[in-house]
Amino acid sequence: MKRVSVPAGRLEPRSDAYPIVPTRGALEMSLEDFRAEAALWIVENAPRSLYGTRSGRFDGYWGGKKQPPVSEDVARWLAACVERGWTAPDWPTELGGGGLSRQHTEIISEILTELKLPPPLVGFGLAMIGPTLLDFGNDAQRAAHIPPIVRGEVRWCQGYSEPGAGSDLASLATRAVRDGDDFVIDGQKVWTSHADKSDWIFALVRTNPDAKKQSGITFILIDMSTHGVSTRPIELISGSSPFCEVFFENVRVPAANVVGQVDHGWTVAKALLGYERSMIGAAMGGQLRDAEADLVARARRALDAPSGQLPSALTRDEIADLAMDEACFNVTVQRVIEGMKGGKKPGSESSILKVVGSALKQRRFDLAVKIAGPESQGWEGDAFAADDLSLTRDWLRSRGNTIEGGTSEVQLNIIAKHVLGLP
Amino acid sequence: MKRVSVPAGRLEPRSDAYPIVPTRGALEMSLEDFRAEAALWIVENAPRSLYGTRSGRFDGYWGGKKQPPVSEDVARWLAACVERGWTAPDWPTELGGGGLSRQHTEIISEILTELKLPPPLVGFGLAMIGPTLLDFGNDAQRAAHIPPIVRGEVRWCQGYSEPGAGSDLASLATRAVRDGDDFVIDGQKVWTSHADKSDWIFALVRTNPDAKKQSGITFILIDMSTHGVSTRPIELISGSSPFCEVFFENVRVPAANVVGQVDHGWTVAKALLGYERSMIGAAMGGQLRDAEADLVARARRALDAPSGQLPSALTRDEIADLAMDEACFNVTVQRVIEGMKGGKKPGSESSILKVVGSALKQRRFDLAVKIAGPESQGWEGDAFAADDLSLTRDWLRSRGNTIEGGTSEVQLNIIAKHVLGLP
Amino acid sequence: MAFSLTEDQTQIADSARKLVETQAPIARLRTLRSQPERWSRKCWAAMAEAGWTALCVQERHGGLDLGLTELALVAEAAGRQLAPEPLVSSAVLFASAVQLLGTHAQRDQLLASVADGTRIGALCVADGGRYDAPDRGCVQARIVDGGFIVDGVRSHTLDVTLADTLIVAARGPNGAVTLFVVDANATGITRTPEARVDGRDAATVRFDSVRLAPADILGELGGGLAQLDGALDRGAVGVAAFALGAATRALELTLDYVRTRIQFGVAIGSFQALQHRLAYVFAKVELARSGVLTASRAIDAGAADGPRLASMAKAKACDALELAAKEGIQMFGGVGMTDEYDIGFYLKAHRGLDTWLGDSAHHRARWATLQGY
Amino acid sequence: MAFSLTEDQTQIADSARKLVETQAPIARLRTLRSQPERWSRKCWAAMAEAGWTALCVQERHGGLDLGLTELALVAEAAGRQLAPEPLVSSAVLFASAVQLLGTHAQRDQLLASVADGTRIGALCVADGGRYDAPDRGCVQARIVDGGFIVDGVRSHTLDVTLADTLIVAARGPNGAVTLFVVDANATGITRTPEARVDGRDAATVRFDSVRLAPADILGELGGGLAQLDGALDRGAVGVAAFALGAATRALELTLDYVRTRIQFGVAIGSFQALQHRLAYVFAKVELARSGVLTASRAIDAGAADGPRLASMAKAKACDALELAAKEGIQMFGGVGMTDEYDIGFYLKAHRGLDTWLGDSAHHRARWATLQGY
Repeated sequence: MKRVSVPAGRLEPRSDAYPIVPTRGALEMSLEDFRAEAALWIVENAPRSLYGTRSGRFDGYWGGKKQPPVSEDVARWLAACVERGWTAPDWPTELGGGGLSRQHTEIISEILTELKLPPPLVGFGLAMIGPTLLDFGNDAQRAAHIPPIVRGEVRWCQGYSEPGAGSDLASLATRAVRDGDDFVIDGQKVWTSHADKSDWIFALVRTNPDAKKQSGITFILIDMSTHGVSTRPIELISGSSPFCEVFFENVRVPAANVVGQVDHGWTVAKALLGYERSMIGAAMGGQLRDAEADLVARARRALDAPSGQLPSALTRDEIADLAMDEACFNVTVQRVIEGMKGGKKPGSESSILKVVGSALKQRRFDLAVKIAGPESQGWEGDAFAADDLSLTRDWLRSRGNTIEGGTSEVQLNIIAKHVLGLP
Repeated sequence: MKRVSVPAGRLEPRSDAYPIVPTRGALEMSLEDFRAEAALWIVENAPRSLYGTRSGRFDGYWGGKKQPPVSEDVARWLAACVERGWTAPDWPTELGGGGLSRQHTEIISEILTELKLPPPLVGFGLAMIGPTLLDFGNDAQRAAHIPPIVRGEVRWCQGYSEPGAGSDLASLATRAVRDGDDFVIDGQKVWTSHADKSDWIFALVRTNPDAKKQSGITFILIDMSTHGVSTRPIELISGSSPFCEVFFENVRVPAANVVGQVDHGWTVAKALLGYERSMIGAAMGGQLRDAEADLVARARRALDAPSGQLPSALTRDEIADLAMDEACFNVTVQRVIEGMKGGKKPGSESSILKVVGSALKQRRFDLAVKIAGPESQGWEGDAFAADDLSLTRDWLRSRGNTIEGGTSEVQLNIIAKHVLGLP
Repeated sequence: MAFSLTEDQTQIADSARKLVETQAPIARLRTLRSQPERWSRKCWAAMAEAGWTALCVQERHGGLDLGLTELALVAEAAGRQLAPEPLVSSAVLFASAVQLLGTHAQRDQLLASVADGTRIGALCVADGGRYDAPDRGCVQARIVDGGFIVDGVRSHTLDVTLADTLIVAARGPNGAVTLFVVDANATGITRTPEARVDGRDAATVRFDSVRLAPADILGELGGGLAQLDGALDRGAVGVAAFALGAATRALELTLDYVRTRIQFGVAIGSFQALQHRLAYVFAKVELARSGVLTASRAIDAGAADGPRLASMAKAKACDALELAAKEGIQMFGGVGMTDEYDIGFYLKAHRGLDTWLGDSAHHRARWATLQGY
Repeated sequence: MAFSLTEDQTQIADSARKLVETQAPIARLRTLRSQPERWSRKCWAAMAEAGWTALCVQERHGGLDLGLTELALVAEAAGRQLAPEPLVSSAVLFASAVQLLGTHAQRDQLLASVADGTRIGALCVADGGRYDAPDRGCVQARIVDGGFIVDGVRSHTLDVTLADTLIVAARGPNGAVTLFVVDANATGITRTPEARVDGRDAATVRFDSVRLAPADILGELGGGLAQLDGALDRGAVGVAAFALGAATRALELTLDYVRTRIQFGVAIGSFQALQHRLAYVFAKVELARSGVLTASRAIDAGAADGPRLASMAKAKACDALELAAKEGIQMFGGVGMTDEYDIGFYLKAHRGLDTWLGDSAHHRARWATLQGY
């Protein structure tokens, strides 16, 4: 990653105000000039308390009516960015975006990462339904939904999977029956992340039960406060989770909330799944970092070997093998990112990211619990170190990595058919 | 295994002749009396030079016109057993067998194993086509073929697989067209073991090209000296092999040589495949013995560690893991044998023998070459130890174990469908 | 060696399975995990009533004097439903240790009540639950007034919370380890229950100036932990049998699920990739079954290779369970990850079973040592 | 670090592949294996003509002064068809050793001819070909009359039969190892060719009172084998690239076969179990590709983690080749076992590539050491 080129000594926020550089000129500047200017603006506006608080890609404020910002500084940082259109820098200015290019957006994101600053706003609104509405929504829908997303006023969740429709998403059965200007919706969604904290849900519903599979599905926007919508959190084998079930009982939704055409929601859904995949793939790399150091530290504790060569050749071998695979994987992620930089389609190597990344994560935790031995058996309480307790949970949770976001089996099918050209 | 109970001091053959005990009474004796008597007869009649020469299950004289016995003692041993009907102890006496039961046959076999004596005669005649003719042949066929088999005069080979019909045997294409009292046969077989050393071949041919798959196949006996039959040995990646291709060009075979009904040979073929499978399964156990000792010895050489704990914890771990799996496998083989002893059908555990046994053999040799390192790279000549040269060949040859006799993939299909009841 | 079951053995296995299915179905775990007592005394009484606790005890002490072969059958049944009762701890590890090392007096005093299930015995010998490096000296014994004073803490000790009697290992001033039989309620002993991933009973046991007499010594003074090897081998086979039952059941649950779960218009069990993986799980389970069968028979026969085969059974059965549970969760898909389905319990159980008495890598190393390489 | 190829690099890769496909197709191996010379001088000349031998040599010695990144591209192309020419031995190992350790005189004398392909150089440094334990003292040097007399035997030495110049390691009377540059045809050197499973050129090299001068020393007197580490790292990346090419091609051959082989009325490539396994092979090959890409660039950039990444590339590329070759043979089925089909060559090649310069386990251990654990 390119280092932020700001004048030395200017990486710390100054207490005196710095005049806001008008964004309008950004498209005329060179990218390098933009980088310097953006960095200055960020340094001036990001509250000092937020520096260094970002660790993962999804750190940040998720917005919405149900979960206020955790601190005043978070709210202030959001407000500053909203003001400048930088919660969605490359969305149209008339909808509250920054009117910049993908490259400008990337530069802003690089600066934030460099400074370990959280983005002002994250979530499915910005990452999924926003782009979808920009591509497929009508003017009224954009005007109604994009500005609240950009301002962090509405939090969205995704209603795709159903108990009977997992890998085979197109077999979904939640029914929407037309009644005057409304659709009446009955059914159930599952694996809806943060449904209990969201204000709106974008959902796939079956509008034509006679049509085959993909046809007859409609993409619709539903206000979660509508009568008949309820949610129930899902408990996992690793403990509580962000996942929920969402139930629709006789829920009336205006037909105007249909995105795209009735019965032709699959096209919209597929495009949106594309946004989701790229999010998961890119996130996978980050989650693997530091696995080697963590495993070596664990092994040193478990084997009473604070320094030098680990006394277990087996453990050494397994850690090194995993570390090599992870290093190769991280390079593969970089190859994919690099390959897509010129706006090109990702190369065939991108198809392996999900299946390899999730398997590596499982291997990491499998190896960690093996090394930790009896210390990996904790569930809660103080007989086990906090670090070991989270290991147990993380280990269990990692079994889900090869299932969620497209099972490994589905991914392998895709690689075989679409990359390897098998019949 | 029960020890042979013969009087002490009688395990060595005596030079003076011992009167032959008439076989006829065997069925009236107790099995224990039979064991003692059979042991005495064997000790009297087996030439001294053959003791200790048996190492594997298929050691022994294969008979036929093309390969004479390797020694006079082998011929003498065969003649003695033929005389007594003990080349096929449980076949009918009128066809040259011994007229005994399976249990008697097992006792004879146990005594031979105990004394490390080779059986007087082995091969596909006794193991496959003989039983098939006894079950499915007509009187004329039995009279014509069984006695020469029993006497070791004719060696048989098996013409099943074809270049286009491997796992999918029923897709075979070798054609047999009726012409008067004959069939005229054209086509090619492959993977025919010892075809170049055999006198007759039992083959599957397609008599009805319009019928679907299994129907339209006929089981027929072909004299290899017939005009138009030719063979070509197959060279494997591990070097020369007993396998051959067999070509049929306008080969005239009397219709009287059809076993069972024309177009209904599949039933006969399947029964015969059953005999083959049980042969391969049982043989698998023996081939795995001593793997651990061999690997440890190799590791000691490679690591310069003549005694004590091996300095490579990795190698120790891998050998121990393999040794455990092999021990469990050998017990599984025993479970299967034990389970079938009462004449019962083999239990579900028998389904795994082929797939597990072949994989273990591969693991054994994979581990051996890994341990041997550069010493495993020899092909011929004296830069490598003879033992290491055979390792290289055995290692390459072991790749075929998961292919021949039903690929592992076919075996796994069978386990999934017929044992696990999957759809 | 005969591996097929005798009629008596078949009957033991059948009735054990029935007992577990009716009295100890896996659904219990959901209730038990939120209760102070992590296993059911009622269920334990039923097991004792059925003779499970008496299987490995000699007749003269009220036992059935059968053997590990029979014990393995009931442990396998218990493992199918992950019954958390202290069968292996009390009826195998404790009973065997007392039987193999105890004086006449100790056996007379302890075994009858172990056999009828009224006494729960458990081991407290491995620091931090690490049987692969069992003693780091966390519990020490001083000699005072012709007796002993024991101090220290031993964490991650299984099945001790509800135990009546413990076997404790303590390191003396000369570095040698001595085993003691200790009343679990003796003055100075505190047991702090731990919350484990498998929900089983475990505790950190603290010894504060616990006074013991020479008569409490089990085996030799300073005789070391190796004295327990015979008991631990038997325990390993017990754990292996339990894991084998769990693996078998996890595979069954998965097979049932993939036969009925429809995606893309067909049962997912019709997909060849899943079929081959399930066939492979089946093969691993059957190999592990062979391992348990041969290890239990070898130890019952007093064969020299008993210890080695016990290590094999432990490693192979736990490995089979791990694979069966992981493949199970994967094939259940999303619901396999939810607490609502049972398949996750089997993976959690594996964690505890694998580490108990030494993990698979430990037992492979032990096998190699016993084989002289 | 940029992993996508520049235009120049793309062109190098394309023309290398074309050269190999036209001049060095795998079918050659069938002829070469029965001939006294195990590789083709004509083909070598073509490779030299195309600049392959000059890639890693500095411009002042007539080289192209590119780097491992470019060398890896041509080695990958060569690996696709298992071309047995001594590219890695001469153009990487020998060239790098001379470049990194040689005096001005040695470089002036040796490198130009290595760069134009007229001189074949090779290493003769590891006893029995064991780079994981490279010196057991099979070759010894005595100091006599201000010079050296070398005696001993070194077996399993790759690419030496047709070599012109060798780098030999010899252990002195004080136990320290010195490297020498030696004329392969010097008096007292006998090279007895070996017949290897991969058909490549190798020999047992015998030294009978071979006389060497102080000027023949490469690096420091008694400087040890570690002096070669830089060259060996480069060689490891070369071997890795070759193995990567072989793995890629083995997968392609298999894909072609399963797409067209019909059984049960369908192409066997339509069976899901095979599809998933092939997708897994593809993933392993792509990960290995990332390994080679990053290792070659790191060494070219002089990065501190070059050695570690070289070990990674070697281990991962060889592992990928092993898997691709084994799965290939299995999916070809019976014909995969016949000498008539090419897929078997890839498994045989793996045997040689894996052991050369240390096998995967060795490189994993080296990685751990370099990472400080």
